[in-house]
Amino acid sequence: MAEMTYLEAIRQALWEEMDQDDRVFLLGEDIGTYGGAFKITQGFLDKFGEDRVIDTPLAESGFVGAAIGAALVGMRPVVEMQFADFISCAFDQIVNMAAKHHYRLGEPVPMVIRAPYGGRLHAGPFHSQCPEAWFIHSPGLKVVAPATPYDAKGLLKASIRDLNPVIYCEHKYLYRHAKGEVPIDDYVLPLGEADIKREGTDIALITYGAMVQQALEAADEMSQQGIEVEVVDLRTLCPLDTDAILASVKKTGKVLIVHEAPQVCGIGAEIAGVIAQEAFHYLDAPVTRLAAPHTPVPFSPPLEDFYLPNATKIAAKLKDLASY
Amino acid sequence: MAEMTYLEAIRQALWEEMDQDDRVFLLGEDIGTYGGAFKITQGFLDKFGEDRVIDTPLAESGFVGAAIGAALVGMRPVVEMQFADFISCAFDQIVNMAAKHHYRLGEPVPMVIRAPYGGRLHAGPFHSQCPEAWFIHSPGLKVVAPATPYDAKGLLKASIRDLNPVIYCEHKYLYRHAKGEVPIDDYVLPLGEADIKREGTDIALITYGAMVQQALEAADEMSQQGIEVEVVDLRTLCPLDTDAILASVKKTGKVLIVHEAPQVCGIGAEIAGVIAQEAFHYLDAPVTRLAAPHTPVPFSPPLEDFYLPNATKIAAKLKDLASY
Amino acid sequence: MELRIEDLLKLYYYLRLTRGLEDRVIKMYRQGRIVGGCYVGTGEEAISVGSACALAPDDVVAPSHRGLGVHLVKGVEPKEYMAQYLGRRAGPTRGKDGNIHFGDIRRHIIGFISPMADGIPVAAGVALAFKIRREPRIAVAYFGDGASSRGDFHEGLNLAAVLKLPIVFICDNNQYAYSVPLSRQMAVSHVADRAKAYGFPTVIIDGNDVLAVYDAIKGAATRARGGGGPTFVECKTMRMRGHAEHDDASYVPRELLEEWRRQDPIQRFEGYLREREVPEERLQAVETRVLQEVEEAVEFAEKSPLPDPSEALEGVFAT
Amino acid sequence: MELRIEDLLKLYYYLRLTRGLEDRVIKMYRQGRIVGGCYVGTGEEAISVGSACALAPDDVVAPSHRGLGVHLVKGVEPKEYMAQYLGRRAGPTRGKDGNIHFGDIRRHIIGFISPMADGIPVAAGVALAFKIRREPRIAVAYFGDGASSRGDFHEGLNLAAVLKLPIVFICDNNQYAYSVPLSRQMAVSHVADRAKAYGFPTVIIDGNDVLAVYDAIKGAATRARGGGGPTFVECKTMRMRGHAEHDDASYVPRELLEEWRRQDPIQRFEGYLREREVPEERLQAVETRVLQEVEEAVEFAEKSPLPDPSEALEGVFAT
Ligand SMILES: Cc1ncc(C[n+]2csc(CCOP(=O)(O)OP(=O)(O)O)c2C)c(N)n1
Ligand SMILES: Cc1ncc(C[n+]2csc(CCOP(=O)(O)OP(=O)(O)O)c2C)c(N)n1
Ligand SMILES: [Mg+2]
Ligand SMILES: [Mg+2]
Repeated sequence: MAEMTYLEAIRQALWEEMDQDDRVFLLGEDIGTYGGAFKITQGFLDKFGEDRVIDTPLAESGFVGAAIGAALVGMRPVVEMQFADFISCAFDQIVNMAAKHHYRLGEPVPMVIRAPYGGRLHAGPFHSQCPEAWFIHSPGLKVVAPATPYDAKGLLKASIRDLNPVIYCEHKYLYRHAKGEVPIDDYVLPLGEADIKREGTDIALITYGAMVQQALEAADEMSQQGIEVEVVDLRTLCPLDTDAILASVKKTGKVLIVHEAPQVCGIGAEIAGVIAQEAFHYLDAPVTRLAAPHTPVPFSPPLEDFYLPNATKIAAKLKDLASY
Repeated sequence: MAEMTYLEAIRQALWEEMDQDDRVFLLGEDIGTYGGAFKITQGFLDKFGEDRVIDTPLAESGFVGAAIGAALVGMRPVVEMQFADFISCAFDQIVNMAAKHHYRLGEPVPMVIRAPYGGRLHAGPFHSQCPEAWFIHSPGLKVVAPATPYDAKGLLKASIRDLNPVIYCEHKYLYRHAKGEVPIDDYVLPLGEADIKREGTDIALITYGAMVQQALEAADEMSQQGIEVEVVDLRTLCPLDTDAILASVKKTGKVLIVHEAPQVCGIGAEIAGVIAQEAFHYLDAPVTRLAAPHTPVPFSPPLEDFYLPNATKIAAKLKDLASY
Repeated sequence: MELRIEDLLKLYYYLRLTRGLEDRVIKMYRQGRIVGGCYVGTGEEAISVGSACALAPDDVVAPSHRGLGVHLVKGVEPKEYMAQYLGRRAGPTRGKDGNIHFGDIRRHIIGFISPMADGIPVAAGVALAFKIRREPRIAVAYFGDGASSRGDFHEGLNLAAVLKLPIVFICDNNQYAYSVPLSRQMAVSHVADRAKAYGFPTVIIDGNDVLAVYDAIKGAATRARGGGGPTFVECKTMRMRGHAEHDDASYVPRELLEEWRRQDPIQRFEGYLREREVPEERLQAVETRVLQEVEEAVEFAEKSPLPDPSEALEGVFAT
Repeated sequence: MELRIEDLLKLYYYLRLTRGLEDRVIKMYRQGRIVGGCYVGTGEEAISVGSACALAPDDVVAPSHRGLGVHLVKGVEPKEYMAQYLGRRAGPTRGKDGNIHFGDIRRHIIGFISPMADGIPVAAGVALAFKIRREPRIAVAYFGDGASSRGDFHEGLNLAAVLKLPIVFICDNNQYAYSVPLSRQMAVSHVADRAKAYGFPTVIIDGNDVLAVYDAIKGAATRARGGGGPTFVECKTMRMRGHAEHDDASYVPRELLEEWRRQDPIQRFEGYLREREVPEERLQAVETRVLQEVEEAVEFAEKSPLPDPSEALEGVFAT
């Protein structure tokens, strides 16, 4: 075990997988000499060479397509989007070529697209987006979104070893703001399993990514008032661990779903739908969602602060639910 | 009034808007001489000329981008996607350039993208998709999806006159399978208003597009068993008419949400979320969804029939709800 | 390069088989016996057959929707093709996808999908894998004139150029993209003019001359295999039917079609075979074999079961 | 074409103003006084200023992230720019977007957005509108060498070519795309080699010579306005700083920078002005004016209010 940042955990997972599996290689912009916009791949070029750490031209659709082709003939490409926002430029290749391939032809497309996503860095509408729901709604893709260094490493390894195209959403704010104990050696966390980050009896709080920290903060605050909130970290968004969600809701009878992506048609909507169908009789209060409003991500700090859910806003919702 | 097909209604709306507003012009593949893959624009080239009916090169991102530019300087472009499936190729221009523009700069981008979508024609994974949820989750876009010729005409006119980028989802199956009375002259239906296609007291059935016909059939069947189903046709998916949804749910106490797009993170999820939050106390049964499974749209008839919701499957769900 | 009689007969067989199967599918389309739309490459068979025959068995191809010949040369059987067109479980997609949208990576074929040009970067990725693994294999991407307008064409060709990948780009320039003639698709005369933007060799050949295609691709493949990087081969041809069978192509000038009909690649090749004095009975034998295989394929497909409805749920994820 | 002294001084003013504002923003970035990243066009000012000055007032521009000079010539005020960089309500996006991501269609500027090359098809659409309406106006799209690898470059240029639109494409080739040098971005020597694929004229000019830029764009604009269609102008220059201010650009060879530093466009133009015997006090006056405007802008911006939090909810839809 060693204490490390979320960024370092991702870096380690990549490094180890490349080290032990020749099929793993990297494609992306500025990932070679420069080591990546966030320095995740610093040192990789020297260690693994030009063949396996490929600085591509500025062409997301092109290099995602190339990753698909390489995956089809036995490689394990890991693509870095410089920012998740640019994943839109490769949307067609992802949802039409990669996502549908196994269903149509029975051939696996084992590849990972790393998507540095999310806000709180005052980076504006084009460097802060949360793209996960688009891909959850596109059958054939897995979507992963870890919240801690430990999960980030174990889930990235699992994503690389998975036989399907995985959109690995790594939260930019967490890169340097999440620290934790991480095993130095090899371990894998299964895709599709949520993790209870805090046990509780009164309210189920379902979330993931950067909102887990905020949720835990809010839960601590509630605890001082005698309300025990159970924080369920989804970790994988597709496939969704509905068992874990339903278990927590059934146990607590109340639920708050939190995410940073826009509320309308976000993953929170799906979770609410599952709960309202499957756990209807266990509910003691309306299914409550807290997510971003229906706007692009604004740039200026007061606007972005207003836009993003955080511990304070979560606590307010929890209080409402507690006193319901 | 005249009886006409859904296809003819769309054609008329386009024709009339072009006739009365010089700013309206068309961009797309094979829309000129050929009159469009579905013959919506047949005769338009002769009437309106090459300047306003533009056969583009095969480049969706290019011509959607061009539509945005033209809209910014005062035109009212209407883009035809040959099939909605190819909208993925223009995804970045739509969600990054068009959707966010007014929020960022306060300048309107009045344009329409016509997206012939949906299944039941045995056209397989790349000619049957329902793209609406991707865009509902992208703040700044309006999303329209009419079910009848009357609505199709009135809503397309409204979409063209709207100041925002509108994704107008026209269902390919309805082109020739939906007929109805349509005013010959000019009329506009407001975006954002659902329409009660059938009044009922026992169950609210929320749907849109090609599923409206199926819903009405199922409702008729239920009526024979004394169950009165209220069929709410959303017509516009963004902005969503939550008032109409909630009113119907509050009136009936039970709800079935039906759509053809995949269930996970579809618009039905959002509707379920809204109901489970806002109408919780009015619910006498779990919020129920019926939508496509989590797969691409399969080609072969038995597979596609299994995949798509239809009147029979709807009736089965309604029976479950009725006896709940 | 003079081919041996056996090689010539192989080309001839695949030309005839491609034409035979597609003619048959057209007929069945008219009779309402197939599912969905009907896309054929009538008159363009020399490109698919000539190029595929010039490749090594384990080279990987990404054919377009005009490329049935490529599939056949790579080993796809007429029965599979017919079963696919009829939405049967025995088809290569088990009914999940239709018509020419199939592939099989074990037979070194990347499945075609509708969005035009998507296969180009994918094929580049295949070539990249070969380069990384230092395998002496190449990738081949096929696409139409219309497809070359898409961004993925640009991004794919450029990636291949910059990384100097072992790949051959084959443009089936049949003058039209659905109803749009070349002159409205681009402001240059040849698709190859576009490809000059990438810094590797381009050639323009007569796409209705199967031997010219064979030779050009053989050369380009050798170059790619030897580390020389990509080549762009534009094959001039003509789409002799509608975009698909629902389209009567009335927008195509009749004289243009007449002119090209005289250039039919199979007739031309037959002329050549006779010049080379290939015995008439060998040609006859090919015709007989093809007829029989087509009939068997139809019979097989029509007897073969449709998928069970619930198979719709299978196979979204690899496990 | 000999410019009058007044015109020369206009160029000089905008060059200095651009440099002055950006130098100031860099300083403020280091002091932690701005919000978000800091993108400048140091050493590339001749391209933005020279081109924008060659346009008619109502021509529409789509500047890139290196194009502050274009904005200024089009009438954006230093105060607005500073307010934008500080996330203030007085900025052109009212704090909704940051740094160089702004525009104003009333002043004929299409706002830049991050995905590289997205502005190219959009500018083509502007030109298309002018063509449809038969207005004697043109559109101008700016982009970098890296952006020219994207599909939208290909699709946009081709659309403009096929429809013969009144547009000028200006490539700011500063040799790098973030850390990627031109040689890894494309396998041709010039971005203009790419543009040959579209069938309209291309020219390559010295992007650090403001008069050369002015002349080339004047010519291309005249051609476009006269119905001659698009022109591609590649301006050779060098990115003299990091990609953004967080980047020390240690991957750029120092000698290369030294070589280009001797080609600084503002110093070169000052040399020319002195040759033309523009009185020293006129140059001095420009410097004084610029200094003052920059100071005023900073003062204005720092005093100007941030948006109210709830303004985050405003303006998603036009009504
Ligand atoms: C991205 C995309 N847009 C539109 C279509 C619809 N479409 C199918 S084929 C076709 C024309 C293709 O022309 P070309 O590439 O020349 O191939 P050809 O059919 O002539 O062989 C079009 C527009 C498509 N398949 N993909
Ligand atoms: C589609 C897309 N991918 C990646 C990025 C990240 N990015 C920002 S600027 C840049 C390099 C741009 O290079 P170039 O076009 O040459 O412009 P320059 O910055 O050199 O002026 C990259 C990769 C982006 N903005 N857009
Ligand atoms: Mg063609
Ligand atoms: Mg550059």
